Amino acid sequence: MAQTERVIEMKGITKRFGEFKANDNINLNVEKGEIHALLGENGAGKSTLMNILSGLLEPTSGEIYVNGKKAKIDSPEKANQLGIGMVHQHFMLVDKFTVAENIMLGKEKHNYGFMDDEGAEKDVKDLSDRYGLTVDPSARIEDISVGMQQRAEILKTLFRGADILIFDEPTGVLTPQEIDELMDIMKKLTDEGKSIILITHKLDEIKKVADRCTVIRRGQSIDTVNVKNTSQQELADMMVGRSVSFKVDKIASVPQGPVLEIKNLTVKESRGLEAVKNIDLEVKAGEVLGIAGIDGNGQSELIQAITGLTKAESGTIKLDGKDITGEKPREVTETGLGHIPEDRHRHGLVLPMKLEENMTLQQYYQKPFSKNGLLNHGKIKEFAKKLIEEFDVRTQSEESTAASLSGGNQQKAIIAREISRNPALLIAAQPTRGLDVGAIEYIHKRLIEQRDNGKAVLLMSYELDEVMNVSDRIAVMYDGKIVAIVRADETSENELGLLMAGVSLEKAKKELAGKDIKAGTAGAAGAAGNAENDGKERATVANDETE
Amino acid sequence: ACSGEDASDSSSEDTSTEDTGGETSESTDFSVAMVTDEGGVDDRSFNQSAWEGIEQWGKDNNLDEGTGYAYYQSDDSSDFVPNFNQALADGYDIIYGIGYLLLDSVNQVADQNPDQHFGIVDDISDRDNVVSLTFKDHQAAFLAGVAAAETTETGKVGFIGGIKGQVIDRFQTGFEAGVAHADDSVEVDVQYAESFNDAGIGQQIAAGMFSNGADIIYHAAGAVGNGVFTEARNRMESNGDDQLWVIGVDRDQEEEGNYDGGNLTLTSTLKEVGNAVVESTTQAIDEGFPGGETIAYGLEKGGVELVRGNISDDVWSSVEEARESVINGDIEVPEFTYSE
Amino acid sequence: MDIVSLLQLIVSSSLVYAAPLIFTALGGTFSERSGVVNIGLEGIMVMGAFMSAIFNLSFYSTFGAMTPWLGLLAGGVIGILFSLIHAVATINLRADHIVSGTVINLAAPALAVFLTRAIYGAAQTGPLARSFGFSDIFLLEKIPVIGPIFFQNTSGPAYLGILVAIIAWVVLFKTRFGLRLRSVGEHPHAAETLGINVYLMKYSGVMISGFLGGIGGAIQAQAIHNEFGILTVAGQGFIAMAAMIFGKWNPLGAMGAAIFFGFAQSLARIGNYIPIIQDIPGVWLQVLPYLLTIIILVGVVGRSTAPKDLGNTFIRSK
Amino acid sequence: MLTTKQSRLSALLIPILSVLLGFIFGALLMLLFGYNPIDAYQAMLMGVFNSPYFIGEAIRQATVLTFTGLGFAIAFKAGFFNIGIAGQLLVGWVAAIWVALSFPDLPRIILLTISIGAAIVAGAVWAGIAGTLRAYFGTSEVIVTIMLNYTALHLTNYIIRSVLTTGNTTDMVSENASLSVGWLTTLTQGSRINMGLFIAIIVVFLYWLFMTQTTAGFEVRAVGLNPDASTYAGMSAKRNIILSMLISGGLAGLGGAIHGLGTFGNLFTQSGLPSLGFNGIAVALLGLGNPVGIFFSSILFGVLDVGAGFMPNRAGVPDEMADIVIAAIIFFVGANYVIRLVLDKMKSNKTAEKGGE
Ligand SMILES: Nc1ncnc2c1ncn2[C@@H]1O[C@H](COP(=O)(O)OP(=O)(O)OP(=O)(O)O)[C@@H](O)[C@H]1O
Ligand SMILES: Nc1ncnc2c1ncn2[C@@H]1O[C@H](COP(=O)(O)OP(=O)(O)OP(=O)(O)O)[C@@H](O)[C@H]1O
Ligand SMILES: [Mg+2]
Ligand SMILES: [Mg+2]
Repeated sequence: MAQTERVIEMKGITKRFGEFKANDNINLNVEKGEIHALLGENGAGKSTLMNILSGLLEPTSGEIYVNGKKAKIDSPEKANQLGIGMVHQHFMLVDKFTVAENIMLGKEKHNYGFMDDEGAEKDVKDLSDRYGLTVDPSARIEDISVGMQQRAEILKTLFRGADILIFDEPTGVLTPQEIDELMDIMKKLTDEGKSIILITHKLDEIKKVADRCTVIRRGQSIDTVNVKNTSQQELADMMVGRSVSFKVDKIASVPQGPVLEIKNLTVKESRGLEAVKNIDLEVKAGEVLGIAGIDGNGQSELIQAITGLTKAESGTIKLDGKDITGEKPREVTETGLGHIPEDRHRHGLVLPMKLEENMTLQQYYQKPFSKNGLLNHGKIKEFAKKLIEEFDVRTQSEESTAASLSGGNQQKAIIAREISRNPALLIAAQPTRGLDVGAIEYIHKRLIEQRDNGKAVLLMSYELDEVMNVSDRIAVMYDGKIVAIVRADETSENELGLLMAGVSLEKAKKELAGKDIKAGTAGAAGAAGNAENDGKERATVANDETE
Repeated sequence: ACSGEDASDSSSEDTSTEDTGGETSESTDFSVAMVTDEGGVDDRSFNQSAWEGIEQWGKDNNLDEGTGYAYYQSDDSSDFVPNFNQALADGYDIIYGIGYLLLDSVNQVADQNPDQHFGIVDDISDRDNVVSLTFKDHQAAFLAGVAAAETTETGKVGFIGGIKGQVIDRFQTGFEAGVAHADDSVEVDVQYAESFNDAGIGQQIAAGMFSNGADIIYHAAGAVGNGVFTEARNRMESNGDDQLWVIGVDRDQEEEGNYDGGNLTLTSTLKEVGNAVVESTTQAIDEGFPGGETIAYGLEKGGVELVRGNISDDVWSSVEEARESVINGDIEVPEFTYSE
Repeated sequence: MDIVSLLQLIVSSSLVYAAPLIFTALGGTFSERSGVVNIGLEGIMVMGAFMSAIFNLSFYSTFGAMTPWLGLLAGGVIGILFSLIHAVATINLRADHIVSGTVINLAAPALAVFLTRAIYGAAQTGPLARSFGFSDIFLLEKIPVIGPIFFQNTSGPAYLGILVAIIAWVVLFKTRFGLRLRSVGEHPHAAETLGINVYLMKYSGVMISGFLGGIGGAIQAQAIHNEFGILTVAGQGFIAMAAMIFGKWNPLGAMGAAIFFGFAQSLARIGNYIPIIQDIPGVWLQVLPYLLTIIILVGVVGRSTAPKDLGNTFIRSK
Repeated sequence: MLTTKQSRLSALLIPILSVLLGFIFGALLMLLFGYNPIDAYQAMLMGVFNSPYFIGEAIRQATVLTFTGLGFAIAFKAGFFNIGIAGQLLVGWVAAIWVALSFPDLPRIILLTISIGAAIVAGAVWAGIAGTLRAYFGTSEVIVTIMLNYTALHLTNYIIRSVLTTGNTTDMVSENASLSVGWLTTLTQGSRINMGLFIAIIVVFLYWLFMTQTTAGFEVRAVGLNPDASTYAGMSAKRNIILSMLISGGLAGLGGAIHGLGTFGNLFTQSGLPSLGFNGIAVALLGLGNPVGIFFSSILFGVLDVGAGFMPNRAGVPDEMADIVIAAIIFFVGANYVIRLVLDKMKSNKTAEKGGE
């Protein structure tokens, strides 16, 4: 490694937003052919640093060297020219355009200004074949899976001849299978001599693919370490700045009577196809039921039907003994449902409204927040302040807009709102997407606490880690059906992976028994598994309470 | 002021101002103002005609604009009453409201200011301090009808009204009566645009009428008429063999009728609001204010008129004949058909 | 009236009415495809009508029969200049698009009449020197039956509009420029990261809308009103905006909607010569174009989706 | 606390500076064309403020604009562009006059209540059509309200001629349907200022109360800002779309009643849509959507509108100038980002100076 060349050298980068220093004298070196991880808590300044490198932001001070030469990267265009490409955390894709159009945009293939669609699609096809990044060049972005969208994003940078690729939290939106594919792709790219900077909160991913890791804390670079010689524990400690060694204890659950009873439920999705097919499901008080499955197997529709956002085609849903089939969201909520939606910006919050208003979004019309249709602003404020305190939501004030909070804190606000109503059933859909370890652990703790208080929790997540750690029982969905319900402490990621791929339970058990666990990466199912790291080594961090 | 020339030119040779000019040139202490309707003072219609009359009268009497004579422009119907009050504050002796739209406003300020003299054009007020100046538009329209009926080759003529109502109804009634008087086999195709603004609608209606065989259209529809002229012009320019005509309204619309190869404005009916306003002013100065009276200006008083335009000699003599009959009362031109 | 002349009448009077709307709706399409809402179309039309009238009166002696066609350019150019106010306000000064459009609509009639007074001493220009007249469409007019109905003695500007609509469709959906323009209306930040000059694209969209809207106004003045005054453009800009939405922000759709609107108006005015329609009471015929538009929109067209980033202010990261 | 006070100050400062800049822009334009801006503004302002009558008229105009402005604002807050205020005002006007003419002898309080009530209902229904189509079919409210504007115009003219009278102008309503208030009329020397002013003040208060203090207003705001999240939180987006359009149209209809009964006392055929509708958009924008702000910007518009009438005769300046000034003011309101930027810069310079000392 000593003889490798430095492709990127960022020296003393400082970036101020007003008074606030998002990056404070950060140094970062990336070598040719390596995967360099960037680790840090939410808001540590990772995205900011990478936006500077990709020409979207201008540093307040500091220097950047690309391939040994000093560079002034003042536009994304310039970054492109220098061979730097970024795959953004929130995809930068035009939904209505085709994959090929998105990839070509700005460097279009054309004859005298007229688009050469066929030529473009062929070029994209060639490129995708070369790197094994399967995409359908003529498909529209809005019609394809998140994984394919991401591959399109990667192709976009490769198409521009990028040698240095930046991935900002690429796995947050992917299914286990897709994550595995991505890891392979990254490896392949570095084999071709490209360098990769990988931002992620998932330590296991760093361990798996990265060569070196730079840790950033509160805008400062703490250290750059060799991943091979550093344990996940050590990485987590460095990231948070103190020793974090404990894990939330989960006592065995004491399930009681059923809170949610679903019988013969069939739900159609927006295009009229059956997305949930004749499902039976029961969630008991005092248990966390996890729903595992690859995105698009009916999980979202199932939740929408329970919450009253979509009408069930047939079947019945009972909540706390009351038939809520066909009821409106409000009736369902009042019957005893809390709901942490998948997309917090779109469904969870009214971003331009005050935090205090968001905190009472489900209760503003009830006493004591209002009486005879008139709001009681004092009570609302009081309530919001209490929740902010209790759930440690970091904000300037309860009058700040929800938009001004960081993603993690926005999520905490939603969780505070939903848990505080003490619902009989709490549905948590992807509750920790994009959050750092500290925040994740905090949220998991609250979910389990809810369970321990005798409430039912329905957890939907695409991350097997999460499902396995938090749930008591796991229902696996495949093609709109529940293919199996297993106990979390009796299953393995590999078994779940097979189930998620549609393999029946007996078959999966047979297959796993017959094979060495370590080899279990066959097919789609194996994607979910990570044998070297079977979930036990997870670094678990207490809620970050400093300052 | 029987000649139908462009009003601004005709003012220098205006005969009616001569009548008053000599006698009243000393009375510089008398002042006159007018309040326009939404069309504004240069609407090339009755507001403009009224203003040109007043302006000429003021100049003839050596008055200054702003003290001796003035106009107050209304952009909106809610401006009417404030404009009257502004004129009142500025101290004019007679304040005219131009157009029937101002009737209610005139009545209102007349009640509040019983000692002030007002005038209303095109409608009748029953207040004692208001003189009402009405126009026998139906008489001019009658002559237009005669001219149209005598000129048509197809036996079909058209009438396009703006927004339906009493005032335009008078035009329609007179025109239809004129046509029937001259030749009762001639059909009249009557349509309303329900707009005074949208020339596009005027053009569409005119296209329909022409295609349906009419060769002369009389419009009483303000700016909608522009579209009527446009359609006629387009047709004449693409096929000049079949002569089409348009009859203008309120002022001489000869200019609008110019096309490559001639002029298609057959004639125009005039409404000499300027004459009427000046006449009633003169009467007020000479004989006292004719408060509470209604003065109807018809052909006989030069209040309405039909210009010669492009009317052929033969037809013109029929028109002259009809005019005589109307003036001496042999023909009673009906005013309204409105009954439903 | 025989069926052929009735059809010819309906076609030509639909097109006459539609011509200004086609251009203006196309203009709106470009602006909104680049993400800038343009309710200022009405004001832009006013300025286009005003300028073309001045041009027509001033240059007839120089250009003769070509004058109205060149007048379109004059209207288009002033439209561009006026639309720059909207562009600067919404793109650089981060004004709300509705606010800025309202400014255009308030300022244009006042300014145009103010200037007309300054130049002509009256609130209207008086008849123009030369209007468009009818056109026969080259060669197509010779086709039997179809020729007389569609291509003889008809509105030249409308056919130009149809041609421009096709060109606009090609530009928007088949060229590099169009792709970039649309990308800016859908996801400007994505476009920015790919090195596309977002501001330039948005300026282009707004300025094209100024150009086409100005032409729309110029047609209104030179093909229909034959003068400029405060009544020359009275609501056509809003109808054009409706046509743009009706046409789902697609140039061909916008054109179709504009022609549909001309057709509905024509049906209402010519209805008296058509059996059955004859018997419908007048007031219903008058409101027919408007109600028909609503009904078709609800029943047939359904919901239309605007460009995703429409109406938002693009703020460059830095 | 300090920050909210400061932001409140700058919220005031922006319209004020915009108005100033608008006047300055108008002055420059006048100079360019050889007019004397001082004379023009003097004529405008003195014309109004030197006479109780014209103050009364300006307030009367402002009263109606308050309703149309609030009407536009509430739809805007809920995420809709109600371009149909003019048509809704017109149907309100028709309804008020129709009812007033139909029952001329009812006691004043009852007659006024049902006339105004009818106007509110009429305006609400007219806008409600657009709201309902939007809620259930996703039909663009922009198109529907534009189309309904013209429909209202034609229907109004038809009703006047064929139902209410045979001419172009209806009879005057009876004394019992008059909105005039004796002492106000006397105070303003006979202007048409009327009890609409008090209704406007009450409505401004109710609007504020509704939007900030009620659960229904909370829902309207939330749905306007994020319909998806609001649906998740159990609010009905459909209901709120329709509700906000109903209120919007109801306010416009109320404006129509005040205009019809207060300004004119009758109804007449219209050749175009009332400009009060479109000016309501401008008023709402200048008032930054705040009810009190809308009230004051209505007054400014009233003064400019009535004062403009004095410019041609007293200063020789065409009254179109007033509209240009209004447009310029709205422009600066819209471009307040720049004003803010300059203000911030001045502020930070100041604090820097202070810090240096
Ligand atoms: N445009 C901006 N203006 C002001 N502050 C900003 C801006 N962008 C980022 N920040 C602040 O800078 C800090 C670093 O943000 P950044 O997005 O780089 O964090 P991150 O490490 O990527 O976090 P995450 O893990 O959540 O993605 C945050 O505190 C954020 O609030
Ligand atoms: N223009 C800005 N002004 C102030 N703060 C900003 C600005 N832009 C972004 N931020 C802040 O930057 C932080 C990071 O933003 P970002 O969108 O990356 O959120 P995040 O924490 O990464 O959440 P998520 O991962 O869910 O997207 C947030 O705290 C946000 O408030
Ligand atoms: Mg980030
Ligand atoms: Mg993040």
